[in-house]
Amino acid sequence: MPLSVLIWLPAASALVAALWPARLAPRVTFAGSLVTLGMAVGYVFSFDRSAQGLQWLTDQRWIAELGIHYKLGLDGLNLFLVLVTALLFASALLAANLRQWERPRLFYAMFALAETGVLGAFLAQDLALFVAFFDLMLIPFYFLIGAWGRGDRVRATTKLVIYTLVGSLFMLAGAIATGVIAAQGSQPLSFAFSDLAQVQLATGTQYWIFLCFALAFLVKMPLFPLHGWMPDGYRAMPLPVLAVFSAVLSKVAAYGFLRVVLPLFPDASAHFQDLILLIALASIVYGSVMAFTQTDIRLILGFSSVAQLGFIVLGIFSLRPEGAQGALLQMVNHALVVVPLFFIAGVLAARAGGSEDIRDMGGLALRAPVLAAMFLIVALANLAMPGSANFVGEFYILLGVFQAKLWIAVIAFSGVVLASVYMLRAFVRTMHNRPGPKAQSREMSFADGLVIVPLVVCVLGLAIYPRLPLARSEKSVAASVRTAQLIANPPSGQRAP
Amino acid sequence: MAPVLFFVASLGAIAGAIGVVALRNPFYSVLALVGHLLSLAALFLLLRAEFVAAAQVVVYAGAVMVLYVFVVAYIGSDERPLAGPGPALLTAAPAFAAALFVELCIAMLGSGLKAIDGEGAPYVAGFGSPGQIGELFLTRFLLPFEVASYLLLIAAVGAVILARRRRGLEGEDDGRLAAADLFSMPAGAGSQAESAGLLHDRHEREEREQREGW
Amino acid sequence: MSPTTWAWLVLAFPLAGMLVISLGWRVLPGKLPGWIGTAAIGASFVSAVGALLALEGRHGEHAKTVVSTAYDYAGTVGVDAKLTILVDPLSVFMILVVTGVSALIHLYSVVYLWEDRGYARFFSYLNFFVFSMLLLVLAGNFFFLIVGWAFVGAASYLLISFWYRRATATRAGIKAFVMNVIGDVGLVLGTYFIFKHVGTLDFVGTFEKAPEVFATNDGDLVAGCILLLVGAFAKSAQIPLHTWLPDAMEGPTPVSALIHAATMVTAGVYLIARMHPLFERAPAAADVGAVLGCVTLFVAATIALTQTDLKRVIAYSTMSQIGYMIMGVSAGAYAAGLFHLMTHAFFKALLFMAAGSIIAAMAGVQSLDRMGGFRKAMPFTFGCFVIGGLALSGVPPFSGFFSKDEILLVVGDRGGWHWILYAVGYVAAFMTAVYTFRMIFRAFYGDPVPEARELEEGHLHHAEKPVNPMTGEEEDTDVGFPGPGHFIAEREWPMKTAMGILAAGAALLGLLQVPKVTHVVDHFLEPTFAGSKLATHVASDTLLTVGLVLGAVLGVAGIALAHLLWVRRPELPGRIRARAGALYALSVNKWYFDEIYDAAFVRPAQAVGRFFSTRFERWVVDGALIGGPTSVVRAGSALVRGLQAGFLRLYAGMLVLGVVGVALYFLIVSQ
Amino acid sequence: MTGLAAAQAPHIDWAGLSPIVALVGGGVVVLMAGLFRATAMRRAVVPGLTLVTLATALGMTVWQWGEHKSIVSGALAVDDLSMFLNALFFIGAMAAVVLALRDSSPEESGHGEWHALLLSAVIGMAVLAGAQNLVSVFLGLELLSIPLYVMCATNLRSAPSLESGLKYLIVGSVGSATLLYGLALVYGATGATDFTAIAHALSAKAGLVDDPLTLAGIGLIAAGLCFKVSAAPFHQWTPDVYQGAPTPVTAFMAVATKAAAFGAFLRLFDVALIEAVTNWAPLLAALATISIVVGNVGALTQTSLKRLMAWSSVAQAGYMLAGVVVADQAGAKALVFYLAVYLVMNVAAFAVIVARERETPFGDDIRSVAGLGASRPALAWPLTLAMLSLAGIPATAGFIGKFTLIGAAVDGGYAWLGIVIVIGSMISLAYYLRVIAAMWLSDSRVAVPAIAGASPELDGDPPAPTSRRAPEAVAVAVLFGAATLFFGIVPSPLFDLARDAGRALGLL
Amino acid sequence: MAIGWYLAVSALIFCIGAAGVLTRRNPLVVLLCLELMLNAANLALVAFARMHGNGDGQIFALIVMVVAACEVTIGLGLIVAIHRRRLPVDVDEMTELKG
Repeated sequence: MPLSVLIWLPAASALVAALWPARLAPRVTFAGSLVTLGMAVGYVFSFDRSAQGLQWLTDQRWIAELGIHYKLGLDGLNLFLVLVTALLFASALLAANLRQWERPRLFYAMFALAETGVLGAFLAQDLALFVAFFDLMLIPFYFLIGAWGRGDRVRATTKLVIYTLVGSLFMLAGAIATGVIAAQGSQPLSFAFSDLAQVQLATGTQYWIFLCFALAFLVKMPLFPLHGWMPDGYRAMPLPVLAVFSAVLSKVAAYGFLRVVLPLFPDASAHFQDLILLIALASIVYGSVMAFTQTDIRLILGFSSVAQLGFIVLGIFSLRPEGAQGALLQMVNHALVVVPLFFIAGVLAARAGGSEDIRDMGGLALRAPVLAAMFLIVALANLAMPGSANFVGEFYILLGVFQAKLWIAVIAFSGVVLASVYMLRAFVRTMHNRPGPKAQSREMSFADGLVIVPLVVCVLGLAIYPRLPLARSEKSVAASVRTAQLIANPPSGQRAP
Repeated sequence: MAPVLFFVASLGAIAGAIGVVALRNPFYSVLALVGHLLSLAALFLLLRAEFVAAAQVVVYAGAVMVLYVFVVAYIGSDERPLAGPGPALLTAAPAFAAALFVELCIAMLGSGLKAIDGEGAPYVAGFGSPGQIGELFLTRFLLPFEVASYLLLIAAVGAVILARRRRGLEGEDDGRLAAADLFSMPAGAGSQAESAGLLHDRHEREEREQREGW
Repeated sequence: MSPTTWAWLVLAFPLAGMLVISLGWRVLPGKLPGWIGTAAIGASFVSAVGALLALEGRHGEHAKTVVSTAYDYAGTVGVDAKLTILVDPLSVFMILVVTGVSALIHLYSVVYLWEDRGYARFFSYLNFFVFSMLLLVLAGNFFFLIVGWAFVGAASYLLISFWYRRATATRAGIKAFVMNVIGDVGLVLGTYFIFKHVGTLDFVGTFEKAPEVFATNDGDLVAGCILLLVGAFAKSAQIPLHTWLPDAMEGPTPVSALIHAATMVTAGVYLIARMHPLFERAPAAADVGAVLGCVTLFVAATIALTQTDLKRVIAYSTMSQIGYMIMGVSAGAYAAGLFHLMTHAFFKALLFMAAGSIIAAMAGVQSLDRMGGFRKAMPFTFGCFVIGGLALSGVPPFSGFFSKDEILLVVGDRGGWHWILYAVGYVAAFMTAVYTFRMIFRAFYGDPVPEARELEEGHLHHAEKPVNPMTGEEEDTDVGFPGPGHFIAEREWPMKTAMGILAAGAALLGLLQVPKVTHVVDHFLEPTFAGSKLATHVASDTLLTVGLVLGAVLGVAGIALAHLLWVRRPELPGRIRARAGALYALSVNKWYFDEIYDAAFVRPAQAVGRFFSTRFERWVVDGALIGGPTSVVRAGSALVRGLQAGFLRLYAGMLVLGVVGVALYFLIVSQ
Repeated sequence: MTGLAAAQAPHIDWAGLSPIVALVGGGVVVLMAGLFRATAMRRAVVPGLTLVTLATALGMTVWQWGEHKSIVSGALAVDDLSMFLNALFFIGAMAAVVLALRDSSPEESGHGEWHALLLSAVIGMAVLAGAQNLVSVFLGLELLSIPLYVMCATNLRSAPSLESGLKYLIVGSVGSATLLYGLALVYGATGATDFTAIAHALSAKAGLVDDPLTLAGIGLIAAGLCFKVSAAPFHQWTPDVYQGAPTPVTAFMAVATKAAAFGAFLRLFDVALIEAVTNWAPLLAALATISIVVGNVGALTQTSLKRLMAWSSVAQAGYMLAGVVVADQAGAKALVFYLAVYLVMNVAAFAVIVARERETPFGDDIRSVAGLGASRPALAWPLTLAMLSLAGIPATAGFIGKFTLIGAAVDGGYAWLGIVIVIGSMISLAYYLRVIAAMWLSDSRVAVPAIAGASPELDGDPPAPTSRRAPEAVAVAVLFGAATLFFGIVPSPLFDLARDAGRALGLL
Repeated sequence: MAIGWYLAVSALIFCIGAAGVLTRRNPLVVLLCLELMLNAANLALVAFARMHGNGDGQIFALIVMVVAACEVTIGLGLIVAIHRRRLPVDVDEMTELKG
């Protein structure tokens, strides 16, 4: 099946949901996401791990005048990210199905459109197409947060969208410049990655374009100190939206580094390696420290994500295949872990009189051993407990960094320790100790379990066999970092792995 | 001879211009402009633009200024202070103009073009004559000529739209006409017919009938 | 069956036990979860014996080192992270100790925890722990060593926080977990240093390659080994990473016996022994280990002298004993260290079980100040405690005597500054005897406390209102707090059986390794340490004799001193306390480690956190980065709109000004 | 001396001139039709005739597509650029006619006159877009301006309308005078009024390109044209006039005037003055920067939608100037493409404003669109698309437009200008999103339990129930909104046309 | 006389006109000042026509006269309309549209 079907299926379900009677909208979009998930699983199973390059390539000239191709393809870099996206959207839509939403047609249509946007960004094999999807996926979230959020939602969503689009627009400029400048030689104008990779831009040009892209991606993740939109945004979002937003959108940005930045701007990547590593390191430390000072459980998870994404960026900018492999695996892991965490946070809040403050919780494990077990598993996974796939990810990330920049790896390990502090603090202060004033322990409902348990099973499954994605991404990741690696570590004097 | 004429004429033009700007009464300003235009016509003659000069006198000083005078008379000349309490920035306005003047002078006098320092191209008989102008208008500048004529038409139409009387807009000067109620049109919606006076008589009559008859 | 098959079975049983219990927690009736757990570990022990026999049946060079890979777990880009187990004498020795002691402790717990509302949960955790510990010792590469390492840490956390509604327990759990994570980090970093040069995570491959790529005291190797030591110290509660272990006594007593005495905390010893080919090429790192082990054994012994919490005294004793082992294996006394590990597992588990029995009789109270006179009420417990105490004090011919002295013998034999370690070791041995019998005399001698009297009359004391013994907070007996019932060894046969077997071991295991007579452990472990220069060295007979005599004398002298202080002249300790106030304060306050860490790490971290969340977030992240540009744009907006004041003349003026500017630009360009 | 007899009447290519001829004829007919007595006649027939005229002219334009000639003694160019721009004028004018169907301004001023003025303005634009001669430029500019001055004031009862007319007239005349003086200086420096002759003179005579006379002329011309495209700092009339003028007129003015002035910009600067490109390009780039900043910053806190659109148009003018600055085919192509896109999205937005002006008592205040998403999705979607497109969000035509503009800027060595465009877009998000938020986010309450807290009913009274619906405005909004989306996804047809138009100037 | 003199006069008149537009509040006078500016341009055009010896400038000047007349007509119409609406005939008091 062509990948276009995968991308546009959710959009089609959105269209149907928007036009059909309102009560069918939840079902239709959920069914759409399930089919999408099924297709994604199919792609994973029929993926040829021995083959180089893109599979299921779709390549059509979209806007010939601008050299923009409608080019989609799967390879090791995006295979599992696509799968996780499909999975998490399905589960978030399921979670959304369990509640009543005002104006359901618009809500579900936007939700499904968001899936199309994200899948498009992951599958795009053309720089302009990537940029387009990257910006576009934010628009549904604008509506989802602004219309169905809580508190000061309009302000929060405006801040979020503008802040993240600020980065994206710089990226747009950078992307256009990449294509245009690459075409100034003999080559015809084209934005396809494969064509752009043929041309090596001048280093000075690479530098500023790199900064544009980096800004976009760092804001989107977000990394310190560009996370200003995150606290307000996270507080305002409805939970299913927050879950996918936190899990998936940030990964698009990290993926962008691997797909776009490292192969196209290797000189700049090597040149700015230290800078980005320092930002990532600062994010790890800052996110971790913030996570253990917050009391809003959403913000604990939000700042934890900042730290985790710091690790991911750290791995990518080790400019070594180990680090990049770890980062890619960690993207999948973090996405898989953070969604059940948010849903559990929702379940907890429902037991603490609606408060999402951990000071109002406590002792919630008393009558809810299954809930506690689920929380415990994902919490341990999130703190990269060895034996979880998250650990494998972090192991490779830090191994890569270790080999590239020893001291950065050493400092980054403080993030590992702090992660255990803030995750256990969150777990203990919600599930353990004496109950808070409004807290009432109650086992999670079957419906909640339907959302959470499959995700936990996935987390466990990946923990048992993390090579599943690793083996499939090996070739693509190595190809993605190769040039930058050579520039950052000239072969002389350096030991090849 | 020519320099003397030039100085006289240009002094007249400048004085006229200053008069326009500086005189409080708009009526005097209009008169100053007439003087300015006539001086300018003299300069045009010095530059061997006979037809332009003639047009200047006839069209401008003759026709346009008359229009001005009528409007000034209509509106009245309750002159206000020259520069009112506007934004502070505006006190610097003359300075802007002065700066512009300096720049323009530098541009024109500092130009490397030799011809500016000369008295112009050698005179060719017929230069600036109505014949030459007419020929140009009918050949190379045919389109501008036609478009200009259309522009005049449109300007007339526009002026009519703006200046004609309609109900509700009037002051005390003419209430009767304002009562015109054209068919089922919304009150006071003007039309060309209305402005052309085609309907006035009938309406006046009808209205009078209404007022007097019942 | 090959040794590896047995070894896989060793791993499989506890895992299966855990899964069965945790998935069936709602349906398994009565004590079934406990029995399932015990049976799983028992089966695991049987398999371990099977592995032992299978291994013994193999002969030839390298025949004693067997590797088996289940599947490629996470290998990629040249990193061989496979699920591999390594079966050699060392790992078989460890699985035997672990499964054996664990089986007995499971048996003990079947009754001990019976009335606790978290019964099934307890056994699933316990089985999970055993599985993790076995994974740790069987791991054939660094990767799964780390996994097992962290798993035991997690299990330890879960069991410390088993009574999770006790804030003291959860706090202790977090502390233990975080300390252990620090250890994990050390282990991972150490692994990186080694992997960087050898290019493999596999133990066998690493040890083969190490001599080629590392010179002696190679910088990276020393760094790597010291970092491994960080891992070992965190897990084995050695200074400076020891503060979690006393707090870990918040967990149920069988947990203390199993995890925080017999097995997990000795993982550090195992690690150093396992890594001995590396440590021998990095003697600098090994010396660090030996010195810190020595410091720990001394400091912990001094602290144990003054503590009043029964379990904490034993915990500090554990620290001290592990200090001996660490010092031993770091100094090359591999077999001796591991032998001590085994004997310690027996007698320390025994001591904890006996302590558990007393605590049950006291209805949860752990303070020595409240105890006394239990000798008559609990004869069996008393007997077991004394046997354990004698073994711990190093009185011949109990097991501890032989194992401890063998360690000190090897250390002393190294000569040079190792003499200091040797001397400190004997000083601490004396103190060991003192604090051990302090416990015995204070708990079992003297006038019987009301609880003891009640027991003599046949009633087991029950608290009217359950309270947290540390804080005195009132509790209920639901999930998350200890259950209502208490069980003592005298009345329950499973407890009695377990303690009996352990007592026998504590008394007799020393005979496996009587100097000059038997060398069972030495010989069994010999293939593992065959390549070591240090292990093959034989100490002089003089030293041996001096050591044995000195050890026996000091043990007995310590007991005598304890008897004098706490039985014959009970007023003396008070006087000594008054005289040596500073020393007493140092000891009773545990050398102020907690306070120092609080001031050096916890408070600064909290202060930084507060600074970030209140100041930095507002001033920089929201202020400079968002507010800055926003206010610039707003100011621009105000300016632009201010100029848009509606005055036509102003507009014309701006236009003219613009023209002036444009013209000016062109005039400048034209020059 | 050439005698009159020797004068040859110039050849007139009626085919090439046909769109203008059609418009002139139509204008006169419409003017006459305005004399009909019957109201229905005036209300239906006059706009109908106007539409027919415009459609005819559009047909003629399409007929002349692909021609490349200079007609009426070289006064007017008939090439793909002028035809493309003509098409934009005609479409914009048709939209304005439809939007004005029930507007009060034609009623006030008379349908015949109003529509005749509109057609005259279109003629002026057509002349301007094709002008190849300084005289034609000036005349075309005046022919488009003078009717617009009047049309701004056609809401004769409304003081703001009159005020906007007078402001536009006076400031506009100052602008015209500036332009005229610049034209005079360029004529003085080169001795020619024909573009090709000017270009020839500039390249032939050494030093002329750097002569202060020439450059001062260029500067004044740039200022005059910038005034017409409402680039800062010559923009100040724009918000006031946009707000005061009747909304259909504003819509027309916003899209068509800008297109015409940019057409003149292209021909003057990229053909006649191309030799001096190194001198004027940095200045225009600077003006573009100022416009982008000032426009976007000015729009931020507006509550009047028309004012907001006005400020936005200032910023958009800045973006488009980039296409002139680079002075190559790619720039011309990008500019022309963006002009078309700009027409589409602006008409969609103004159509919604017109519709809401009639449906609610809030006029063009932002409150008039509050809650539109729930109450009138048919209006909310076009406005949303228009706003997203103006902001340059993907899948809208504005994205492609901005993409090409930035591409052209980077390609022409003005990468920094591309960055400025991008920064401007960021600022612009703040106000475009505010409009979208007003439509979609203002009156929804999320049906979650007490956790979320009932979000209070947002301010802004519900729109007064009114029968003054404007189906034709809705239709325009939907049509142009759909076009915004369509050209965002399938821009190729428009690109083909823009490419031909870009080629017409004969640039590199 | 050198052409430059004419040009200087033209520039002066242009700037006087501009200054008038910026200072006068009566729109009638402002219109007159606009006339001044256009006339100044005309003078320049005619002077340049003389300098180059071609008729284009004069043609241009004539066209400008037409345009000026049109502007005046419209301007006066507007002023009359404003007066009719009984709004003040003062550019400084027309500040309803702003911001």
